[in-house]
Amino acid sequence: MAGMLDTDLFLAWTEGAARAVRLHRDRLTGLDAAIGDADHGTNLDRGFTEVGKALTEWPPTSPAQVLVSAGTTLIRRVGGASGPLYGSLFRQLGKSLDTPVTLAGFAAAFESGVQAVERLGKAAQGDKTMIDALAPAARALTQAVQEGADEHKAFERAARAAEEGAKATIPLRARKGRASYLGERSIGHEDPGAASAALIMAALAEAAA
Amino acid sequence: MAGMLDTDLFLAWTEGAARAVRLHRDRLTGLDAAIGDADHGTNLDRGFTEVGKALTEWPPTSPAQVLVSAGTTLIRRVGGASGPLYGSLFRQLGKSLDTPVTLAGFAAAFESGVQAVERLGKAAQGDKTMIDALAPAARALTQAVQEGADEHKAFERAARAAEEGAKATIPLRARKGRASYLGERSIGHEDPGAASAALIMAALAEAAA
Amino acid sequence: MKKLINTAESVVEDALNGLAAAHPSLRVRDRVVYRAEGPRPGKVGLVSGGGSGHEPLHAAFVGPGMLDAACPGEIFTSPVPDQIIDATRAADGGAGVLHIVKNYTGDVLNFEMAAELCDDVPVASVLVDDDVAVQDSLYTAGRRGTGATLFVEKIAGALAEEGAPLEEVARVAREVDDHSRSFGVALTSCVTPAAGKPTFDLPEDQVELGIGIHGEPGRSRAPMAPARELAALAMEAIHGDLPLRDDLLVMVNGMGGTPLIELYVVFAEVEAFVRGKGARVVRSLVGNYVTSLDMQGFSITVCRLNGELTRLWDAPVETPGLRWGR
Amino acid sequence: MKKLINTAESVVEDALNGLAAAHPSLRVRDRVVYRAEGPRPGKVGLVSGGGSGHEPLHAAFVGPGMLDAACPGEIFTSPVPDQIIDATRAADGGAGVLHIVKNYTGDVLNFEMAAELCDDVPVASVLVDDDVAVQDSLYTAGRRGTGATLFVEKIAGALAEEGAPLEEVARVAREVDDHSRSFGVALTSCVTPAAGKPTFDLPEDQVELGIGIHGEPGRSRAPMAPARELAALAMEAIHGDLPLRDDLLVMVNGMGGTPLIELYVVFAEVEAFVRGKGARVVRSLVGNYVTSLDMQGFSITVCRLNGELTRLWDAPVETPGLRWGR
Ligand SMILES: Nc1ncnc2c1ncn2[C@@H]1O[C@H](COP(=O)(O)OP(=O)(O)O)[C@@H](O)[C@H]1O
Ligand SMILES: Nc1ncnc2c1ncn2[C@@H]1O[C@H](COP(=O)(O)OP(=O)(O)O)[C@@H](O)[C@H]1O
Ligand SMILES: [Mg+2]
Ligand SMILES: [Mg+2]
Ligand SMILES: [Mg+2]
Ligand SMILES: [Mg+2]
Repeated sequence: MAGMLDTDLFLAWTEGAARAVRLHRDRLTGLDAAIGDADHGTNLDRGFTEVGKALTEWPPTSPAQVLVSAGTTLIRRVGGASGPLYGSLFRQLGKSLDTPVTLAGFAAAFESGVQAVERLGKAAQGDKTMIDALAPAARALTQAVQEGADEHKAFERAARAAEEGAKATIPLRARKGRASYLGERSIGHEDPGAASAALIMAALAEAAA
Repeated sequence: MAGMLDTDLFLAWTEGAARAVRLHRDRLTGLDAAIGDADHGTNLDRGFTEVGKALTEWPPTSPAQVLVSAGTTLIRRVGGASGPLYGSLFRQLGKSLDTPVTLAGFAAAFESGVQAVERLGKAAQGDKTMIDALAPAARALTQAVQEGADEHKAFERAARAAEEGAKATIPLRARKGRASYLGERSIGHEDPGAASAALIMAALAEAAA
Repeated sequence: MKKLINTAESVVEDALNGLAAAHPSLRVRDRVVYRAEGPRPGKVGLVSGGGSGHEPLHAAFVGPGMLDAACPGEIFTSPVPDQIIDATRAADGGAGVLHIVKNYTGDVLNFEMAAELCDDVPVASVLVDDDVAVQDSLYTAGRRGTGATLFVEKIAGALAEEGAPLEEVARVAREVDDHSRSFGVALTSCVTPAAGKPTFDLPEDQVELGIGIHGEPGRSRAPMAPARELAALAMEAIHGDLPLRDDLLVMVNGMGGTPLIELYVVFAEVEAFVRGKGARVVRSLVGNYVTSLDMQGFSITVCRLNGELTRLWDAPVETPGLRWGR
Repeated sequence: MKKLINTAESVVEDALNGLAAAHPSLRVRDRVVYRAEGPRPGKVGLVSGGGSGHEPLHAAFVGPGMLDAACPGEIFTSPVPDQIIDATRAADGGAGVLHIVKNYTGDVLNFEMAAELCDDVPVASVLVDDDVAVQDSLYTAGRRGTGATLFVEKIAGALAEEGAPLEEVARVAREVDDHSRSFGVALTSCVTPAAGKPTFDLPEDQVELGIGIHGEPGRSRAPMAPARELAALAMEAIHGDLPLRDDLLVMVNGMGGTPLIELYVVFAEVEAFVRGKGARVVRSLVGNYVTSLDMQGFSITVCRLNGELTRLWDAPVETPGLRWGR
């Protein structure tokens, strides 16, 4: 049914995210080596691999279950800063979904997920964190819905906004997370969490394609 | 007086040995790095520098005093295997000299010094140690005396024998000292102690030149 | 880069097996390290944890006089809430539990989540943030917790052992943190098993100033210099933030790859520096205590002592990594 | 290579100043490290020494239950007789002195000379030669003394503390040496301050087998392998020489540049290997104890215990480098 987002779509999203993170693991770790502690790729790869296992072991029966389970698994298995942050994103997103899931409902839930990340990490856009990819993605999604876009288009636009947001972290000076310790030296490097957020949003667009 | 070996000659010898060891310090340490623990050049440089200081502080009045003092200083300041061994060489050499020192007397005393090293280190020629340079030097010296050579010639021949002896350690497998732990792997490298012995004998020839 | 491991994935697990096998006084289960004899009824429990790769911190500081449990995360990755919850429950002897948390976003978030989720145990939390290399905390995640973590664990552990209540143990832990400052210098980066290559490149003639303990780059670079100058540089940074006076506890800590003989060279300079400021080193530690895998370099941590802190520092401790005065 | 030193010439002196400043229990004079309180009348004195660069061995093992004095030579260079004579005189409490000498030509010669020159003190000498990597001792300087030196110093130190006479202390020291075997593996060479570059080059995919503790090359090379295989290789060499059975004391020793987490990974493998042979690890040490500056790698030392040796191992020891059971 067009406009309806079902369990399989979200399963495809988490699987796609796992594949993307695996494929880009060394690049993410490399970005983290430049301004952090060289573990972001390993962290997310471990996390999304565990998400895949959990979703196979306890097959979810609703989109909300997929996302809450993914978030819980990320919190339980990743550690570091990104574990609680991505975990909260997915959990809050899942918890905010009404059944059946409409595109507009998803966009609102996604906004709520991103806000949860902002609350937890006390970061705002421009602090050179994953927020710099997630917040523009949320806005793009909401706007696409308002403009009547279908899910393919809407997710595409969100993914593009995330990607642009990630690249836009390069000239920024980090003010949150480990990269903030570098002061001026954090300038000129892409934030690893923003980069992984862009990958995850691209996986959503691909899952709906 | 031709044929007479005086205090100045032996002072010149120790000074020349100190210069040679300083000049070749890194080469000696490099040889020791290959089959030992990379300290032979530093050890002897420290030792002969201290010899120079001791001989300046307590000016010797006889050849025997120069050599005994040099030997004692080497024992007191070098440590490692080469300290006691070179120290005993010089001490025994000094103690075995009659006054005035004739070339024949020196040759006999030098033999006795080398024997002291052999006794102490329980090494024989062919074990890939300083003995491989010192023993041939002693023999060459004695033979030169028997053949009526003057000190220039005699010391030249001793120096040449030491040099050849040192080079001849290259194909040998070490059986004494630290290099012996390498077994077959010690083959193909010049023994650092033999190399330093050749330098010291060359310094004697130069002092008499 | 060569590593003494089986696989990059199993290194924490394998090392914990080794830790358990080596120390009968410890018990290891589900990535938590406990005292084998369990919590002492009525004693406040001490729990700490953080990424692995900092050994002996924290796991080897579990034992009488120090921690009750430690939660080692993956290499340089904060532990997950499950570990912290397990550790907190097991460390509780009925008097509540103190979480000793190094101030990193990851550690803070995971410990907070854990504390929220085990609301059946009274939990107090102390943030360790001693690293003076992190300036203008308005524009950063705030000062990092580094070497002072050991001081906090030791001193709060001693007070807990005396039977003090949770708020008192938390109070002294915060006091130690308030009184402590650190600064670190790296001669080389470190190599994580997963990355297999140095986290950053450092030329032969440069040092990295103001490093943390995750192998992350520091604030700036400076030309390599003699030990005396590097020590003075670190001490000036500390002294500028917390003027050195009276009685000090000083740790010269190796980052993991620096020989002990060099740490003693640094300690001699630090001690002379302190004397030069009219203060005194009355207690000290020299060695590898809060490490960054195989990084070469050192950190200096200074704590201004008072009567109570000195008494608690001297109190008996019996852990694999720190042991005296039983 | 960067080193935390002032100058290559002053490193031993500077480090000894740091050692003295850090440990009020030690006194350092003329390159000899003593117990500050002096010899105990009637107790056999224990003196050891060797090249520097092996810290904590030997200087940090001076104290109750272990050494009375240590003579640190230059880096990797045996001490000179003067130091050993001073140490011997100062360690004598009237019951004579035991020299604990690692079997290297330099150590042997310098200790022999010293013993000869202080014939007013009854001196016994024990040669430590535990390194099974040195084979066919007819064609070598004989087996090197490596990790077992720590065992000898600890156990003989405990017996001396009990008031045993010189010949008894020497007897137990020889017994420990007889019961002990070691094998070392290097992942990298080390860099001496004087040379400033690695003593040998070791490709990224190779390890050096059967290394000693002077950064000298070993007997052979092998491809780099997982910790499990490297541990098995070392343990097979030991087992082939002294079959593992009954109760064992095992040390997994870091060469100075290896992170503790990796040593625990190795220890887990060693413990499993020992179990596989039907023997038991009943006592253990994991850490950097007998090092080669910044070398990466490990050595394993195994000692077959009996009742007496176990009791003496467990006896109190209170030194900067080893401390328990007071
Ligand atoms: N306070 C924060 N708010 C939002 N995102 C953050 C915050 N702190 C860190 N991050 C994100 O987390 C990423 C790092 O994740 P990771 O490397 O897995 O954890 P750690 O920093 O603990 O090693 C950063 O690149 C950044 O995007
Ligand atoms: N038993 C021995 N007899 C004679 N010479 C020896 C003996 N052992 C070692 N040497 C010599 O000593 C040299 C090494 O000296 P050095 O490097 O200063 O001492 P160390 O081996 O203690 O580091 C060797 O190259 C060898 O020539
Ligand atoms: Mg990271
Ligand atoms: Mg040598
Ligand atoms: Mg991390
Ligand atoms: Mg040497």
